[in-house]
Amino acid sequence: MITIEEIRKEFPLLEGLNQDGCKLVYLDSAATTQKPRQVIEQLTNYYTTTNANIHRGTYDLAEKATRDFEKTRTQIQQFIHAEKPEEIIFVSGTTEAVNLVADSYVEPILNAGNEIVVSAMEHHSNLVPWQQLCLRKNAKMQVLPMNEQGEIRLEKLADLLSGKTKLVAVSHISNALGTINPVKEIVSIAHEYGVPVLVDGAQNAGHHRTDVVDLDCDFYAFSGHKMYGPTGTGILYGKEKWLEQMRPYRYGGEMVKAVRFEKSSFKELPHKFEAGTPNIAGVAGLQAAVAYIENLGIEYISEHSYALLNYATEKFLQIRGITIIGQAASKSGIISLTAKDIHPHDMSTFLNEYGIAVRAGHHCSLPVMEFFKIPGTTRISFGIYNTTKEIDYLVQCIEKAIKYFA
Amino acid sequence: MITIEEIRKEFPLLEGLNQDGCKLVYLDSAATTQKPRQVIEQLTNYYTTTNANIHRGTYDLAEKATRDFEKTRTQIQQFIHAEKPEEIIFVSGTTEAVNLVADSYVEPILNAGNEIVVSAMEHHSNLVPWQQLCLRKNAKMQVLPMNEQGEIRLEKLADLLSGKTKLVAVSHISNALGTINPVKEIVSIAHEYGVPVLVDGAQNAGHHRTDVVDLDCDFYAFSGHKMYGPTGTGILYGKEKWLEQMRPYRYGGEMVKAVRFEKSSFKELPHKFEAGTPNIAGVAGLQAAVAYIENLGIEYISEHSYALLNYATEKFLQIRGITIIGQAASKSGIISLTAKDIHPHDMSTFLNEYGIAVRAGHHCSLPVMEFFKIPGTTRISFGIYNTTKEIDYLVQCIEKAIKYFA
Amino acid sequence: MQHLDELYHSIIREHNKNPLNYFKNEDVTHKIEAYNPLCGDHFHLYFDMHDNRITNLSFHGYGCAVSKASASIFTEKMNGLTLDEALSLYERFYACAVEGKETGIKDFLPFQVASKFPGREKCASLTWESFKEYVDRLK
Amino acid sequence: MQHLDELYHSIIREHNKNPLNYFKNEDVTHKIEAYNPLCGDHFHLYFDMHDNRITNLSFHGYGCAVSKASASIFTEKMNGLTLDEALSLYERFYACAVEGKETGIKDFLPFQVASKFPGREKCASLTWESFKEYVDRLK
Ligand SMILES: Cc1ncc(COP(=O)(O)O)c(C=O)c1O
Ligand SMILES: Cc1ncc(COP(=O)(O)O)c(C=O)c1O
Repeated sequence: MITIEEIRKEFPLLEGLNQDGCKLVYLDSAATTQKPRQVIEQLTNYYTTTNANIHRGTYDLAEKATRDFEKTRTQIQQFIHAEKPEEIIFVSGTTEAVNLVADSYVEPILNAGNEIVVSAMEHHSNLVPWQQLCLRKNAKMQVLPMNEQGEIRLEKLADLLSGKTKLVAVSHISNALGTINPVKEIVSIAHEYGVPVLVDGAQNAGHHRTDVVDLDCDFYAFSGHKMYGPTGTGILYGKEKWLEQMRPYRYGGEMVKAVRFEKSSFKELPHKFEAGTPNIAGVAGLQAAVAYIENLGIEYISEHSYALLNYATEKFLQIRGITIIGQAASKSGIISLTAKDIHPHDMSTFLNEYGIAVRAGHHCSLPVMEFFKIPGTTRISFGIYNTTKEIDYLVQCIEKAIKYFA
Repeated sequence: MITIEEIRKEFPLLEGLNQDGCKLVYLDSAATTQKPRQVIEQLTNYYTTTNANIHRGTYDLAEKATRDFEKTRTQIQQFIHAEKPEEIIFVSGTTEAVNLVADSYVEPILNAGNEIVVSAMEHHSNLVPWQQLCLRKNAKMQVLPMNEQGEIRLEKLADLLSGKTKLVAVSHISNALGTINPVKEIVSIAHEYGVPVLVDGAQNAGHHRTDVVDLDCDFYAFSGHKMYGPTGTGILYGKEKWLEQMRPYRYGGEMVKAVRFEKSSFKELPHKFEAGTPNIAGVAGLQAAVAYIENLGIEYISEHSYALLNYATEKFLQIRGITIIGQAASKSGIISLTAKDIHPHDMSTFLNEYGIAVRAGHHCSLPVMEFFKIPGTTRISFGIYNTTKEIDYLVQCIEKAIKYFA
Repeated sequence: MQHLDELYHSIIREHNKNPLNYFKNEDVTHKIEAYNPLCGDHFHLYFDMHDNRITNLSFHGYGCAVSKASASIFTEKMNGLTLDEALSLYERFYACAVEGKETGIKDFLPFQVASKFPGREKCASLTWESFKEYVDRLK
Repeated sequence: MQHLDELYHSIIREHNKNPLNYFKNEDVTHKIEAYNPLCGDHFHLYFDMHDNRITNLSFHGYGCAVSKASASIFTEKMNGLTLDEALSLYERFYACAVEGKETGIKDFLPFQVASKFPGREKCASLTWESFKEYVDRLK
């Protein structure tokens, strides 16, 4: 069994020292994860051995670049247990994936009076696209509520669904609260009403098992940079039947078959959705990230996340003045908290002085903050490289902060 | 003065040997350039010392990542001589930049019966977005014609412009023919009619001086990967007055100010257009690419391109059976040719066996091929690392091919 | 800890814990909202203005130690000033808290440090900027 | 050069230079367009079909050496076959040119190599695939 020390050694940034000679305690993996050596080296490897534009190249280098790119598609298909590689669309991140579905799937079928259901705990990236689309189309965005624990009130879903509903958009895991949502149940209820479901998997992919066929979701969106991969990469999974009927998202090179000045015809899936030169090096890095995750084992990674969550939660509950925001029964390695009346920015500035990186604020989830009637939280989120020792140190420092600001 | 040998040493891929022990002769820089060591190392550097999500981070790492990201914006502003950093929008490439302008600037003002003017030599990425938008809006795409040399017929432009025209979209340099278009004159004529101009600068930026204020263009789009930078990066420059009035392109995190379920407000320029986590590492790499270019000097790079163009053109004119497609008076380092009745794919397959990478086909410019009544060309395009010796070798091999297929 | 103490200077911590003029007062001629959605800071500023002279300042709301202390000092320093005097004081605060310049005003000193902390550029100036924007619109 | 000669086998070069049945013939019962916009290859196939038997094949158009030779061999091999026989020959060609399998048909051999060359996967099968698609639609 690989030890946590061995894992940490794979992450060069965590091994480095900051200006005060301290190691960084990085507890902001929900914002972006650090990258293992394997991913970083893959980028260098790509640019020093393979770099060429893909598709239609008739020389060895372009052939290799194209083959690797398409192999990664298949690898990701298997990683999320999709049925076909054509159902995997390379995008720049979760935000683009959601916008793609909004523009190419929902926009053409959304009429005035129609509805889109989102949950009360969505990240702005899975909220604002739907809100703006509804405003433009005179449609209505319905909000699936949550309870005080930060759990979706599943029993309310059926009430919100009707023949007018065109999509349910829900996060697999809330980045603000850590709640793991009952996505499979949501899909099953929505499907009873014939409504497709988009799952924002940004906080799930690479951290817990992802099986789009088991979930039976219609779309699944995630970002490479939140699963140990490069920035500027992401995936939209879509069921073939939807992707087939969707219009292209962007127009340009690589996605067209024939072009006349009067009209064009478009390529088959998945290329229909991939206009222009993609982030080829990024995709190579994503390949290495998925290989890294599969090598460690997603079960192992997932267990580690739960272990840290439980350890930290227990510690925090013992500190007087700490309130954990989001106390769902099912949570991932993300803890949002408030400490007395200390402003999250004061807390994070204080912790930063001790070399601890946490996030402070609304975490791109303003409506969640409004629901809990708080302006923001201090958010601690874990990656595969975090240790219980780091949590002990964090707890000490938070206690110091409480004294300092008393 | 730096020698070409010293430059080549900076490009690891060109130093490597292929499976047959030969060095690669890479003549496909118009598709994508190779990357210097400085750019590749910058990616490693970013991920090992700086990696964090940007904006709103209250710890040192996030602060550094954000500062570097915004510094690159200013660097690029200066690189293309724009007036303000807010006019620089980070996108994933030229294709996305053009689509952004189509969606956010033109779409809302394009009515049935309106017109968009494109040139006859546009890349699909600066053609299909306009065509599809016109088809959707019952507007008309007008084509600014070219002559047999592959030069825009500037005298025809005024005839195509009227109160109905909403945009002129034209490439700075044709990737299929190498023609350098009289963009400044086009802008000046279009502005007489009050029509803004988008310039597709994919083949110009990083290869020749780019000065958007001197051109007075309204939008300028280019890709990082074609100017020695990383894949998945690109820039849209827009005049502030246009960007200000444009609606956002995508919705999500980082681009919103306040979000309620009912409505949202958006950030100021440039963030309004940058939804979600950007390609932060890619932008770091782009920074290194611009620094590399500026260090060599854009004049030097530009001269090198002309020198190779002239050398190669002269050689090709001496080979019986070779026809150069595109004989404009003003050309960049791109040569499209046909060799007798040898199909471009047969030619490029043949050259590949000799370790030469060239592109064969329509180069994402089908209407250009149609104009010249050819199914495709063999395209040779130069980067800063190419030498006259490589051209000599290429010429030899093309002569061999002509014999082989005779 | 020196670094931290520079930011959370005793002046800031004192004003944060015991802010001056910290109460709602709807009974004034002017009320300004100072809101930064990015960090959730949200204050209301209350004051009277008669013959271009500002009096009766108070504030209420939520913010970090720095923004709260800054609002507290704002209500203290602005009291009794004419509009022109207020604007010139704003300029001096701006020079100190945003541009990091020396201004000679002792109470402004701690805010000079604040702007150098990651992500804390806007805490010190929130109420001051809101005031400036409001007054500019009045003109 | 062995590598190249494997692809541009004498059979392919010969058929490319002197294609068989290379002429337009509008006077037939069936005409098929075989077009690959990505590389510009564009052929027309002409043939008669009576009582499910294919005769009088010819072709005309533009393509690379591989696609042209493949079309030439197509017109030669298909002549006189019934539709069922033609489809089973198509299967054998597919096995050879796309899947790289041995089929025992000597004339198909050079196409086995073609699919292994960068970006040349579809050259050999263009006319054959177009024929198959056309016939499938007939049924
Ligand atoms: C003139 C021109 N415009 C647009 C593009 C599209 O660029 P990208 O694929 O990087 O989006 C290219 C590159 O292929 C080009 O050469
Ligand atoms: C739940 C959730 N959805 C969407 C996003 C947006 O992802 P990206 O910024 O990579 O597009 C994030 C990350 O911030 C997230 O946590």
